[in-house]
Amino acid sequence: MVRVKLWGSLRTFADGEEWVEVEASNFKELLDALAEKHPGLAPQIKRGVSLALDGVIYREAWFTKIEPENEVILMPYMVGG
Amino acid sequence: MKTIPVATTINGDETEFLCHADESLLDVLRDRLGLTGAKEGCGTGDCGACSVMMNGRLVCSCLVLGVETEGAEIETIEGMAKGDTLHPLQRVFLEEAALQCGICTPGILVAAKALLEKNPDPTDTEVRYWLAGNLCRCTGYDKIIKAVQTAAAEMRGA
Amino acid sequence: MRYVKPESFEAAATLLRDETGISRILAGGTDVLVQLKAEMVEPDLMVDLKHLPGMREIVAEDGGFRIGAAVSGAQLGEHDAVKAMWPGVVEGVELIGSSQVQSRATMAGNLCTGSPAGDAVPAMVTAEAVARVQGPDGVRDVPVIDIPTGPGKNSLNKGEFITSIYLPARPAHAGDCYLRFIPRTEMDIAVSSAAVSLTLDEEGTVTDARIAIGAVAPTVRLVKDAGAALVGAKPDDAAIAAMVRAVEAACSPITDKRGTIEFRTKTAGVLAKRAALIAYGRAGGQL
Amino acid sequence: MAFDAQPTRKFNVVGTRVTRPDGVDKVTGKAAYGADISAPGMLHGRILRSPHAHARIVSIDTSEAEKLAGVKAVVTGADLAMPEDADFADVAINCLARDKALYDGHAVAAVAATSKAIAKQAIRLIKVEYDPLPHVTDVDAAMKPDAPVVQEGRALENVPAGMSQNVTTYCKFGHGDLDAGFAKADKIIERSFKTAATHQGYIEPQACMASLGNDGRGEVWCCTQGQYMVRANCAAALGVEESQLRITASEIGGGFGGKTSTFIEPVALALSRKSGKPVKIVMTRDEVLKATGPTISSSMDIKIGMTKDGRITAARGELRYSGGAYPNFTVEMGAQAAFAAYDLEAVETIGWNAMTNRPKEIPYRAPGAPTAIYAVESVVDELCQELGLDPLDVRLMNAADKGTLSSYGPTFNDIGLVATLEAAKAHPHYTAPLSENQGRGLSCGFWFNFGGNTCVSLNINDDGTVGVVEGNPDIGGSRASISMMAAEELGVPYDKVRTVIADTSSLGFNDITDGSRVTFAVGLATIEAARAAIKEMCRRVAKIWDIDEDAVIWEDGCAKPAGPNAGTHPPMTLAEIAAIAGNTGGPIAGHHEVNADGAGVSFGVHLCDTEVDPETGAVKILRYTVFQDAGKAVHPDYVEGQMQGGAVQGIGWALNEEYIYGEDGRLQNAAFLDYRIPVASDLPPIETVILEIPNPGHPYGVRGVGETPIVPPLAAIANAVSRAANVRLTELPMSPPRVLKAITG
Repeated sequence: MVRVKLWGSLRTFADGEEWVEVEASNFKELLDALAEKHPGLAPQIKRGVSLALDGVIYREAWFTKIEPENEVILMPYMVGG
Repeated sequence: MKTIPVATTINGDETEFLCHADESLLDVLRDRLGLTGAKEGCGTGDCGACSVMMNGRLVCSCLVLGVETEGAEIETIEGMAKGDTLHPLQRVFLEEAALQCGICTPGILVAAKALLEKNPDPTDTEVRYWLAGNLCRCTGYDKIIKAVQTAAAEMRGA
Repeated sequence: MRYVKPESFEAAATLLRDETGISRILAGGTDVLVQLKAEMVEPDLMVDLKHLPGMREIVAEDGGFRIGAAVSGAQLGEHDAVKAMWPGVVEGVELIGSSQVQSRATMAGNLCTGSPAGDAVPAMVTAEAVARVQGPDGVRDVPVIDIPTGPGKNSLNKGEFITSIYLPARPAHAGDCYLRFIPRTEMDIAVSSAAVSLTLDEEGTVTDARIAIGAVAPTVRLVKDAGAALVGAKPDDAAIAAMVRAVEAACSPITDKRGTIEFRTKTAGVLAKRAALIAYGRAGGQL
Repeated sequence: MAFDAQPTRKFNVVGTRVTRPDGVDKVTGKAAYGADISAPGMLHGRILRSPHAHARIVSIDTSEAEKLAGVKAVVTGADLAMPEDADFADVAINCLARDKALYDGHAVAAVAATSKAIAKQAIRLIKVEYDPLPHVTDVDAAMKPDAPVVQEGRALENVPAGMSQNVTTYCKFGHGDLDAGFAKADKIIERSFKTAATHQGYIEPQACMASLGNDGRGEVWCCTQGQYMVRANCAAALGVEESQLRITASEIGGGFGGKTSTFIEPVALALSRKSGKPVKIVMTRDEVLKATGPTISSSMDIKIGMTKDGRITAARGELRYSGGAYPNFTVEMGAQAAFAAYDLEAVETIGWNAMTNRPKEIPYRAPGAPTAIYAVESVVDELCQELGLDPLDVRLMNAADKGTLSSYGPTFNDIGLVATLEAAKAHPHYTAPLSENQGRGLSCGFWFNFGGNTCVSLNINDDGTVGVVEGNPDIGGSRASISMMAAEELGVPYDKVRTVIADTSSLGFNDITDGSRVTFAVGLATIEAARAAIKEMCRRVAKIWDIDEDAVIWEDGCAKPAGPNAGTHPPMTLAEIAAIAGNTGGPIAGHHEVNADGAGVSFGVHLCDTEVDPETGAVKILRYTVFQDAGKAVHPDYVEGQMQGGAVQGIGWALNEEYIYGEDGRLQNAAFLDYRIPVASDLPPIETVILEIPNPGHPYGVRGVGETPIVPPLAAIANAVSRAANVRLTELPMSPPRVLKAITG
């Protein structure tokens, strides 16, 4: 199991929880598990999310490995100038 | 509208062209003569990217009619280097990284050359005010001012 | 559009009078070409007068100077004698636009274009400059202050144009100054402006004062009350305060993208104060 | 992708100040930008734009224009496809309006003619019947439930019910107990701020030349921050396949984010398809300001509590951004960035986006961050003033550092903020004397930085030189830094490497030049491509020497035997290996494709001295110093250039730049005359201090530097003005009328 932190406005779609636990070993599995457990998160996941893994931001990479001891934070997908 | 024949001198070469009465010198240079070094950033004299020399004076070529250049001497960025030898301003701009995107660079070089011909030893403030009509959005002007001063010092010594 | 370079002033006047479409005179071109680009105007006839005799000359005349209508700001700025006599007029002309625009812009064009914010105009007004106007029926001299009649408008009749501007001789112990306020340090249209021309007596008392303000009314305004407030004394705090009150009272600006009524009024007073003190110093006065 | 260990290597090329490869062309006028090329038989395109802020388009009659001699094609929105994807559809509708004109300047129709003059005339012959609708241009007004609705049905699922349909985005970030935090504060300040929309202000207007045949094959030459992005937008808008479009990026005359979208290329392609000729479109400055993307306008509330010794106990921010007539997510980035510089026990940031009748927002350098951080840093500064505390000490006391739970969620690892603040504190600028009417301000800045999709191909030429092919337009010297990294890795001199920017048919996909990503991500891919080429060269040499591949190492630009067991072989140089490549197995190349992560966030600190004229409200910048962590400065000149240029854009934003709308909803200052970007005489020298705290996510420690520098100036100047004139301005720009009004009351 990995614990993933949702940002404030996503929590409405996860029963108000800040941290959600799902079974996942990489980014893709995490997103799939989240969308399955909390279907309200699916539209945002489809639009795009980034993943911060121990402080390093990954924008897209599905197969980024996630270990149970990692700090896993969901972030919106971001663009720059 | 019929075109009008105009005979002028550009970068020392006698040049004849046809243009409409309402065409700017900038349009003539770029569209009719293939001299695209002068850029159109605004077309209203606010950015200086189209700077050229006309009869020894610095002008925005967007604010000059092509027909006005009959008998005139025009100098553009294309005439600044002599053969394969860059003008000191051009060389120092490269050495000191005084350009980023480079779109304002031709206009700034032409304007800076005009300044140094008039005032070979300007203060930083004089350089800044002289170049106030040449907008640059990339550099914050710092390296441009420094490069003009380096080139000026070199030219005074030469 | 037809582009014509007439052979004489008379021919130009006739040509302009007889034109049935829209005509424009090309001096520096720094306004008219911008209007063309912005599609604000599409002239049928463009008359270039720069080549005609005297248009690009500055000549001494009766103790003053006659400045051809096509003399550029840069050319005027290089003329030490005019600069020494009317520094305020020259600094006004030199503030028009960038180095590039200075190579082309003219004081006559700045006057005829009719902008209340024209930088050349207030100091010409305080210098009591006179425009020589060529028309189909001959030549007349018109005080500069009577040329602009409102934003974008002037008093010239069809077929008329300015051929030169005369800056009169300046009395001893006199000095002038022009200041404007712009948001940046360059490249802006004046949000407010003031020109002051002072004449002093031997002791430094102001004997004559003319104050003009720009960008705070439909035309540049000569503020007689403001001038009167300075006459008869040195420009001490009380005199300056009275002058500033008169300037502020004469302002009737608009609020637009460049400034508010309050801001324009307040800064016009501040600029008049600062210009008066500079002009006083230039006239040899010491506070 | 595994990250390299913290690099401690000694560099030979990286860190030097070499001459850029495109330099001579740029100082002689030869460099070809968007508007600089022509084609035989080319037509001139021109676009008709809405004079209304908001209007239903009842009908468009193009018949008179079509009849004009010299007119070869007229197109309207009906000539573009309607992509299913909402983002592509927004781009297409922004290129040519459909049922509604959404802002003053929205494109409605376009013509292609044999001359510019005829195109201009033809535009006037197009008759558009408009039904004007109520409009809204202010973000607070747009959020009111009864506001005119810009577009219907665009709100995301998380926007609470009952709000105006203009509200499209809602977000919330943060952690901790706010009430408890504020209860611990000795002083709480709550302020509201507004900022005007600003434009990237690149000097080169958008320009393109496009050709599309009835066989569906097309070519586009254009100035853009991303040729692959243009390809995708054009393919969607024209309904053609991406493989059939070849997009070539010209030299680019500035972008700053503004050229990360598409405005004219699909229109030119549609005109070309209809006319059968190449079509060139060059925007005017008026069009650039009216119809390309400015940044957001904002309205913000910030509340911060502090103990009397300077510890922040709680912080809350609410951001209301408007990104113009289309939904966008810039506020999410602003809300995440707002408090990033601080180590906070309790923090909450809420963000809203509301649509207005303004042009579609396009990212501008660190999109979303400058305004949010301006508001936060203003309130922090005011607390310092109220409590009599040194503003730099307070920032140091509260600075985010390794281990800090960031305001946007993750725990920071290595970041350079404390070192940057300490550098500012130690700098002579911080203690230099000031005179009357002068004040010093400071602000922290932050940006995320990105990596992204990147392809690089690196070719070893038979004469021992190296060609690098990359896919990101060079906006400020990146070809130099890419060549430097290739030279460094290969051990060859810089001048043996030439880097070129590929068209879309010559290299795989690359993300746009954005997010300060190019030196980081393209650099990383270049280093990896070089390593691949090195591996192949070592393999070839192993064959020649008849030893094991692993027994050959690469050092100083040569293959060498690795240790005594490899035998004694004289080193072989890259040139020697290249010369016989045909004999050893064929041409040698390396390539690397990656979606790079690990860009590493970036912090900066700016110090600014101003003088305020108490009688006119004019603000003069007297001295300005930028401190920033660059990880590793590959080409220090261009790192400094980014820091200086960003700072000056921020100065413009702070003092004079603004989109001014009239009561009629029309833009009043669509020219450089009244859209006032800083000119040379407005500015002092911009001093720079580069810190190098290596980014573990890059082989050389590189961090993106391009965006962070625009963030701090807004508050640095506001704070300096506050200390110079004893007034606290809460609205940008701090133009002279506003400053004077604040002073005189």
